[in-house]
Amino acid sequence: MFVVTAIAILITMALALVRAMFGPTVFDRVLALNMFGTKTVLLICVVCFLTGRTDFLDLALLYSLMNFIGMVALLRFSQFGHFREEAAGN
Amino acid sequence: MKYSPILGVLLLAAWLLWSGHFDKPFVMALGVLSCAFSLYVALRMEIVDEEGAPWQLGARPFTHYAPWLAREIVQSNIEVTRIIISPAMPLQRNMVTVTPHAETELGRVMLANSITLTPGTVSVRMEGDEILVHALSFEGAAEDISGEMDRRICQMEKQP
Amino acid sequence: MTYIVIPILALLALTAVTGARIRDLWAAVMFTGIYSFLSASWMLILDAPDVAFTEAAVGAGIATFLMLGTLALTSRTEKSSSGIPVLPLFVVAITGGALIYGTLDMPHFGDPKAPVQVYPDPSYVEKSQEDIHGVPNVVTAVLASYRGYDTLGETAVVFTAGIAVLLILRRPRPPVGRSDAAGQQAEAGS
Amino acid sequence: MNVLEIVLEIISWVLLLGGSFFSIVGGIGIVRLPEFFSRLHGGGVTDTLGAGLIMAGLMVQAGLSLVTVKLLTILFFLVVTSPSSCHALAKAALFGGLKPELDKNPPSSRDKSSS
Repeated sequence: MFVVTAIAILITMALALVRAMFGPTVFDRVLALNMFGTKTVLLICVVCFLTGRTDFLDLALLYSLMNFIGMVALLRFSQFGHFREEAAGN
Repeated sequence: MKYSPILGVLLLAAWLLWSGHFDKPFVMALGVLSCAFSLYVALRMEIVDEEGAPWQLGARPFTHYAPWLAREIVQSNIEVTRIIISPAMPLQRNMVTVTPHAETELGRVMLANSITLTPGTVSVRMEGDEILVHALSFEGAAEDISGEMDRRICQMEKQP
Repeated sequence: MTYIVIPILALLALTAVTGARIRDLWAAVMFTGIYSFLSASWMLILDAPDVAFTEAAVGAGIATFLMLGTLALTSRTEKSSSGIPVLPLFVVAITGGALIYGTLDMPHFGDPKAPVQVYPDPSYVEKSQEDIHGVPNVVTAVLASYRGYDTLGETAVVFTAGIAVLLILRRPRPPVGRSDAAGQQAEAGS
Repeated sequence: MNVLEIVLEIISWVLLLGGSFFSIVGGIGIVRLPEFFSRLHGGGVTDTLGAGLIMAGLMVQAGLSLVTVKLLTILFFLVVTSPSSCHALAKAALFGGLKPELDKNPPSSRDKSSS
């Protein structure tokens, strides 16, 4: 049953990849990347249970946090052209 | 300053949970040290206040609000799923403005995040007293305008 | 397990080819991020959580931002090259051939006499708990204590590289007040 | 295997399959929906119910243990961070000059569409 779930997640990843390929705008691609990150977290959790090594769940937490930080930094960059919003604001 | 001990305890609990070492004094000392360092960095960044560690809300977000939100999420998920799967895709995209009545910034952010969390509605812009919401269908938009979510967050805020 | 491994590898190949062929550099950066996520999952399935950790932090995290920072200094689309690049193709072919020739000497996959199966001495696993008090992770014990000087050198190299990258990517802070215009001028000028 | 275990197994099956279903639906949505702002909603389906149901199924498998607490923490982080990044994405797109396509203006007069 874990295999079924893992394959479903992989199918979702493939669909996100399709969007990343055809996405007409930058934001479509970022959306696909964001979805990819979330799916990776889920995939790691499922694989942990599949192989019975639940210690690896720590990795999933790291990924979820990294995905979030990365996304915010990415969007700040796309919005302002660089990471230094403060320099432009003051 | 009363929020920093709470944050410290939470950090320590998280460290213990994720390391899984409860009996090695050397490793645990290192853990306490790293928690203290994180707390110091957080204090220097001046993010430890009623927003960073919202203690004043207590456990009410989890006991009173989250179950209701979860039910709402399931309902709107099924709605969006119906839209996506149906071959014709009956989209009724629209933009609505929602006015939150919550007093604190935290309450308004919670409202905006809850709106985004229920599929079918995404809060696009938040300025002053207004949240601009993009909705996939009129039903979803109507739910936000009706203000049930807003009412619940206000209620949660006001309780002592 | 096979049903998971094959799709992941297929997605990896697809991502790599698309990322290499796409002309929009922004999209290429997105694809490198996706590639890192996929390869991290793949390494986890190969039972290498430490490598997966590093891949997630370096590949998906830092590398993406460094590339985006570089994009801020250059243009957004790749310059189209004219003609077939003969010399690079030659160099790549030679290097690839040499690498393949090098693999001929390697032991067969799963060979019990291969160094991988023989050398990581069981005593590391057995004695690290007694030798180094309190460090519960064998990998940490090997890296930070048995091979402490080696790791120190590696860290110094990586640190130096990081400082160099930051020095190159740093932009002079624009004068206060007209920062936006100055930033655009800097971009137009570069 | 007693009755309780079988019931738990069935519950976890149903949760995992439901999560897989919603995850794929979100993937289909992200491909099928016509423009960027609608696609955000497709991503929302996978992030909320897809992730939530799969995690719930895993929690039922793990039973009452440290693993369940870890799964809960991961789910909590996902639920807290996903709307923030979704909102940041929508806001960046709006500021980036992407105009949302609207089908028709809603009947109520207090609404303000930006098109």
